[in-house]
Amino acid sequence: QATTRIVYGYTAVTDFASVFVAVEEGYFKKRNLEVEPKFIPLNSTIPAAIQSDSLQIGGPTPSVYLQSVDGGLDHVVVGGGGLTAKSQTGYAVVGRAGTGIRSAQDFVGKKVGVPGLGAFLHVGFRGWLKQSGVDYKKVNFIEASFPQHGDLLRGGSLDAVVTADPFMARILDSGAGYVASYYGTFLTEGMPTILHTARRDWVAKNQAAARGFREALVEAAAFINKPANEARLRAIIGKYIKVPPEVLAKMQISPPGPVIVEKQLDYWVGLMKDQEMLRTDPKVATLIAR
Amino acid sequence: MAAARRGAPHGGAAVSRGRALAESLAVLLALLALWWLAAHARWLSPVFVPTPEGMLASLQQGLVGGELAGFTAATVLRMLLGWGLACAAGIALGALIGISATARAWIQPTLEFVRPLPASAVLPLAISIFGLSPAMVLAVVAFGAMWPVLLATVHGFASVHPRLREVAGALQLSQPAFVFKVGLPNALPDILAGMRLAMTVALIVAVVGEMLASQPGLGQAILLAARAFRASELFAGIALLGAIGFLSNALLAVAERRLLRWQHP
Amino acid sequence: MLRALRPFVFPLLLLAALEWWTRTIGKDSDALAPPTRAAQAFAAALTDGSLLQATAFTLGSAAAGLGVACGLGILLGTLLGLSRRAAGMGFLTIEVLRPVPSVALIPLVMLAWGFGFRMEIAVIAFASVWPMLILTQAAVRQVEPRLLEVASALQLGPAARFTKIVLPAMVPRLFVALRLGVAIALVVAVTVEIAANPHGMGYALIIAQQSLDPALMLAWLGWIGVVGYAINVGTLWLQRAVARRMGEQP
Amino acid sequence: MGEALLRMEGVAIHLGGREILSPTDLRVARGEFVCVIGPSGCGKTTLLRAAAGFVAPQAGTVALAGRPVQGPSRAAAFVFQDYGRALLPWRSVAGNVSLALEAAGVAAAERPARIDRVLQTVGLAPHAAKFPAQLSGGMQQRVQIARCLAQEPTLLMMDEPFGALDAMTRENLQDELARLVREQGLTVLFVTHDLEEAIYLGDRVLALRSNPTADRPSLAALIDVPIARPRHQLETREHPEFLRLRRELYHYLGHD
Amino acid sequence: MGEALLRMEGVAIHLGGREILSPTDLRVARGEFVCVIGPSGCGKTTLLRAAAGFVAPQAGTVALAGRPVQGPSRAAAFVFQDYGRALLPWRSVAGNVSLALEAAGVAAAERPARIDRVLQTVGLAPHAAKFPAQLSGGMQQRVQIARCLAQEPTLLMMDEPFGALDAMTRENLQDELARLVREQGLTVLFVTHDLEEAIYLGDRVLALRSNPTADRPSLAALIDVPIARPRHQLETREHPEFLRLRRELYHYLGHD
Ligand SMILES: Nc1ncnc2c1ncn2[C@@H]1O[C@H](COP(=O)(O)OP(=O)(O)OP(=O)(O)O)[C@@H](O)[C@H]1O
Ligand SMILES: Nc1ncnc2c1ncn2[C@@H]1O[C@H](COP(=O)(O)OP(=O)(O)OP(=O)(O)O)[C@@H](O)[C@H]1O
Ligand SMILES: [Mg+2]
Ligand SMILES: [Mg+2]
Repeated sequence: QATTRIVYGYTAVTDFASVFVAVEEGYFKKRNLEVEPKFIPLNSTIPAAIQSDSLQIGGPTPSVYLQSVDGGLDHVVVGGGGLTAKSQTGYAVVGRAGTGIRSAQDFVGKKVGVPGLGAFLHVGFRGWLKQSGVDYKKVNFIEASFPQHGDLLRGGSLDAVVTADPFMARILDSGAGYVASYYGTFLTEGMPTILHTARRDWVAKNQAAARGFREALVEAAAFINKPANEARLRAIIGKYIKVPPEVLAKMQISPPGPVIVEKQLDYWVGLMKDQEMLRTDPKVATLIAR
Repeated sequence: MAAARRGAPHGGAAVSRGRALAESLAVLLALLALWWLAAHARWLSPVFVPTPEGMLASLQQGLVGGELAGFTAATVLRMLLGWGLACAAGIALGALIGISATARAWIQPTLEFVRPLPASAVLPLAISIFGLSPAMVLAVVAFGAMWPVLLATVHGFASVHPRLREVAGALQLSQPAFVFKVGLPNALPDILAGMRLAMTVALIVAVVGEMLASQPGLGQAILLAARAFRASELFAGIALLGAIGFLSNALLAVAERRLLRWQHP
Repeated sequence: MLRALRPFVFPLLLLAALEWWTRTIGKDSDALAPPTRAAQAFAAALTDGSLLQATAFTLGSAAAGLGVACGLGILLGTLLGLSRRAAGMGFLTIEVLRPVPSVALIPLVMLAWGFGFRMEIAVIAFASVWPMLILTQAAVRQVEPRLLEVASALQLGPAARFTKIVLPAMVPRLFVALRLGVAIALVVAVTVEIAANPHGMGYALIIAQQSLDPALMLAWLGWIGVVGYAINVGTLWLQRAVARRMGEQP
Repeated sequence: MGEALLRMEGVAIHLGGREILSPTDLRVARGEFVCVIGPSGCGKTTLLRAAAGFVAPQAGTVALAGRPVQGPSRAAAFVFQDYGRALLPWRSVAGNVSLALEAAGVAAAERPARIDRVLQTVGLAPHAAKFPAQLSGGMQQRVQIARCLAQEPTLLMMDEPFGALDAMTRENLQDELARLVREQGLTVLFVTHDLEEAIYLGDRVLALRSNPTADRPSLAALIDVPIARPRHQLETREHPEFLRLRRELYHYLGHD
Repeated sequence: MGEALLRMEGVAIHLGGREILSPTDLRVARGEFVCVIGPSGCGKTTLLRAAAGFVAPQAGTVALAGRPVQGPSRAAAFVFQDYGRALLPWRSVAGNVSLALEAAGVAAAERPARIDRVLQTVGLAPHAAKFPAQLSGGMQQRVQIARCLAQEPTLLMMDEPFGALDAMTRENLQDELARLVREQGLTVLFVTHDLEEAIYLGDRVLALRSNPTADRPSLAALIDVPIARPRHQLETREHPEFLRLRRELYHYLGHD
């Protein structure tokens, strides 16, 4: 059987760990897949790259994926990356020192920085505000990339930021801010943070490859879940996400969720409909490749 | 043809303004028709290229019910302020470089070094140092839009005919008098062309600034529409940019015709 | 000796200010690093070969895109500059298309061509064709009218009229357009790489930023400036050489 | 004197809202040499430009060899008054002359010889490699004349072609031009502000006046010069007919 | 005739690697009118440009009113040979003349009257609002002369200033210039290619020759014109001294 070549697009988060492991441990090769991971700076360009066949499979966040489907792209989910977890303290909303922001109510009228408007952290945070009975429209969201969060808090341009490690740790260490809430711990557990998607016609033509891809991820998940593999796992991640070693050693790795079910997509559709991010009702059942 | 400047030229007899406008419109409409055809025949994916009517609907919706009108005003204001700053800075610096060998030696190399730095890469640095304020974005817009005016001014000064330099020398015109009476008028055609470009660049950098520095305006609207794969809204934003660009340029073209009357008396 | 140093005084002052800032007020910043650390990072990038490859990609696509833009811009600009009729017909369309930000086109061209050379060239060409066109048009309008009369008195054909009269007469102004176009092409190339295309200097810059290496990011930014500066020096040199060949008196 | 090569009928020109040239008739026969004189700003250049097809008259028709003139033609060469502007600054003297040959499609191999010949005629052969900016005013003027001669036209229109030349050079070129006309059957329309030159060179002299009105049209006089050819610089200028014409034209121009 | 206003000593100029002007001495007294003649391309313009300080000579010194000339000064006005290029195309006739007044710091209120006066002198008052591109060659030349007159210089350097003018206008301006020189004590250095004009106007005439060598220097002759002033167009030109000088200079130029 001939090998199938797959260029895979990822961004710089640990939720892609299962893909990296499957490449490094040869799980793909075993299934006649030649996967070449390609770093993509902006998550939201992934669907277009898939559409133009520059990528065969890519890892958009659920909000990016669902919006592209909403816009009319015919892509399906082949598998999943990381999952949300109650134990996640790798991201949080951080208040500027001296503001005293704590509860969801305190954010009303404040300027809050998020790394991407409409992206994973933003949608989740708004979900938390709503869950806490606060109208998120009364909060000023401003987009600012991670590395700037600390500077913007210090300079007083923002009152709070929704941020993640390792940037969060640096902000806390410098005393520029404090954790107002680990809001992630209030969100539903076990929801995907990254989806592996491909064009529907590509999947139809490469059924075996798509299945093989998912199976390799399942095998990789098992690898990740074994505590003994921790050191090797971090080494593998470090190969694809180039961060300083001390940062790599401390990074929290979200649990893998290689197989996506309808309920998980439903959760995101619900959250996004709530926040008026979708115009149509995506038929979730047809979006998951079996 | 431009050959016969004096009197009524031969060949394409003076085309009336009305007819020119009609032709101009016809070309644009032909292009729109092509787009309509391309969209309906599905030569292009509807995810990225909407139908013209879809775009119009989004435009209407955004302008009447949504925030598009306010965004447009914000972008226009940012563009105009940035353009004004850019023109002032470009002409002043250009004149300085144009007449002073000292300025050429000291500051031109620095300018040439920062010129190729993309706003998309400089802006994050500027945000880190100066914070996220509208004034900072404005400064970046002015910075980005300054170059066409600056280069044109420098060239305009360099291209003063030697004979005119000698006239100025014979009359012992002071440096400022040379700048205002010979250099700048001589550079005017170049400066005006540069200002037209600068206007466009100002608009584009304003939009990029809004995208990168999260300021309210068409840039943000376009960015969010693109991220949400809402092609019709994206194109509505682009159409508004086109309209802004067209109007500002039409105004400039009128000013240019008046100021350059001596070229085609 | 001192005279030769004059161009570097301002950049050095700026760098010193940045060094001071990043070591005092901004020492906790994740987006900035002292220039001295950037220099170290630069040396590392130089030795591992990544520098050359990325630079070649960016310059290659900038050159190709600018080439397309020059060809189209000069041709169209000359036509519009010579014929008032054509200028009138094209005015509306050009002015409506011109302000479309090239970044807004990135999703569109990605769809058509995916990652790589072609999409980048397309965006660069779109962005830099307008300055070439506008400046060419202005340049043609400023060609000495008497020379155009000489051309028609000799009944030069359109091609000869263009190559023998109009083109040489606008050469000085074309160089201004070219210098502007080069900078725009480079800026757009880097921007496209930052936003979407995973190749070249912009991509290297954004990877550095996302992998928490502000020193390397700054090194890339400085390198982009150096590359742009070098190209500009080259263009200026070319301009002077051409002017000398065309009989300009010193 | 043969059929009319150039024929202007009722040609009138308005510039800047003012009538510069009131309706004027003129016929120039093949091989004829017509000189145009008149005070500064009276419309000599304008008349010539209309004849060459650079401007379309507001009224009347211009015909060259029986065909209406729509624009400039290579059969007619034009020497511009502002010589400095009519040269390509980026081409050497030889290159500027070459332009006319290139326009006419002369083979590259043939050009050097022909360029050299015309440069010899105007006395610029030693300066062939110089650029216009390196030439004196009179030399620039001669380059332009050389270019027009290289064109080998049937009709030569010259707008004060010798205005910047010293007496010697001017007299040499006058005689050279007269020889060319005689030998090659050239037709010339020649603007000058020098009365004597007009009489010395012309078969006929046309005098224009400024600010034409209905009863004082642009065309002040059109006078035959009944002096035999070849003419000679010294003898002709002492010819009684020459002196008479000079007085007569002086009257038309100055005290009219 | 008073002290020397302009004093050139051993002035030599090389251009393009060739000696254009071999070492030349010249003293022009205050109130004197010196004309320069010579064949096309012999270096008349070059000599004038050196006197005005536009080019620095390779050898020798130039002094104006006793002070060495480092560059152009407002006390000396210069009429350029290529008149079309010496005007600001974006300024009207009046605006171009005004430039000289602005440079001299004349109050805005005073300017219109003075502009009108000099335009009257050169016969351009009705054209004050036109742009250079709307003027004939002769009119452009007169605008430049008007600008130089408005400057009220002590030394006037004119490079073929009347070259594009018809006989009438030229004679009027010649007499006008002579009157100004007499009344205001102006000093003039005047290049012309017209022998008669040189004799008619000059107190002295300087003849230059082309291609100077060691034993044939640039300065071919420097001749006094012993004809009383005021001179008259008709009478002076028939003066026996005038005819003698004409022959003599003709010899220097043509058959030398
Ligand atoms: N574009 C124009 N607009 C208005 N008036 C013009 C224009 N061009 C020329 N004129 C006027 O037309 C008149 C005739 O000009 P023309 O150049 O024909 O004169 P000319 O006889 O050649 O004079 P000269 O001997 O000084 O060259 C002048 O009074 C001039 O002011
Ligand atoms: N930049 C230059 N480089 C080389 N040669 C030059 C340059 N400028 C002038 N020349 C030469 O110097 C000589 C004298 O020029 P100049 O302009 O002084 O002549 P002129 O006497 O004024 O002639 P005309 O009466 O034709 O105006 C000419 O032979 C010219 O070719
Ligand atoms: Mg004329
Ligand atoms: Mg001269």
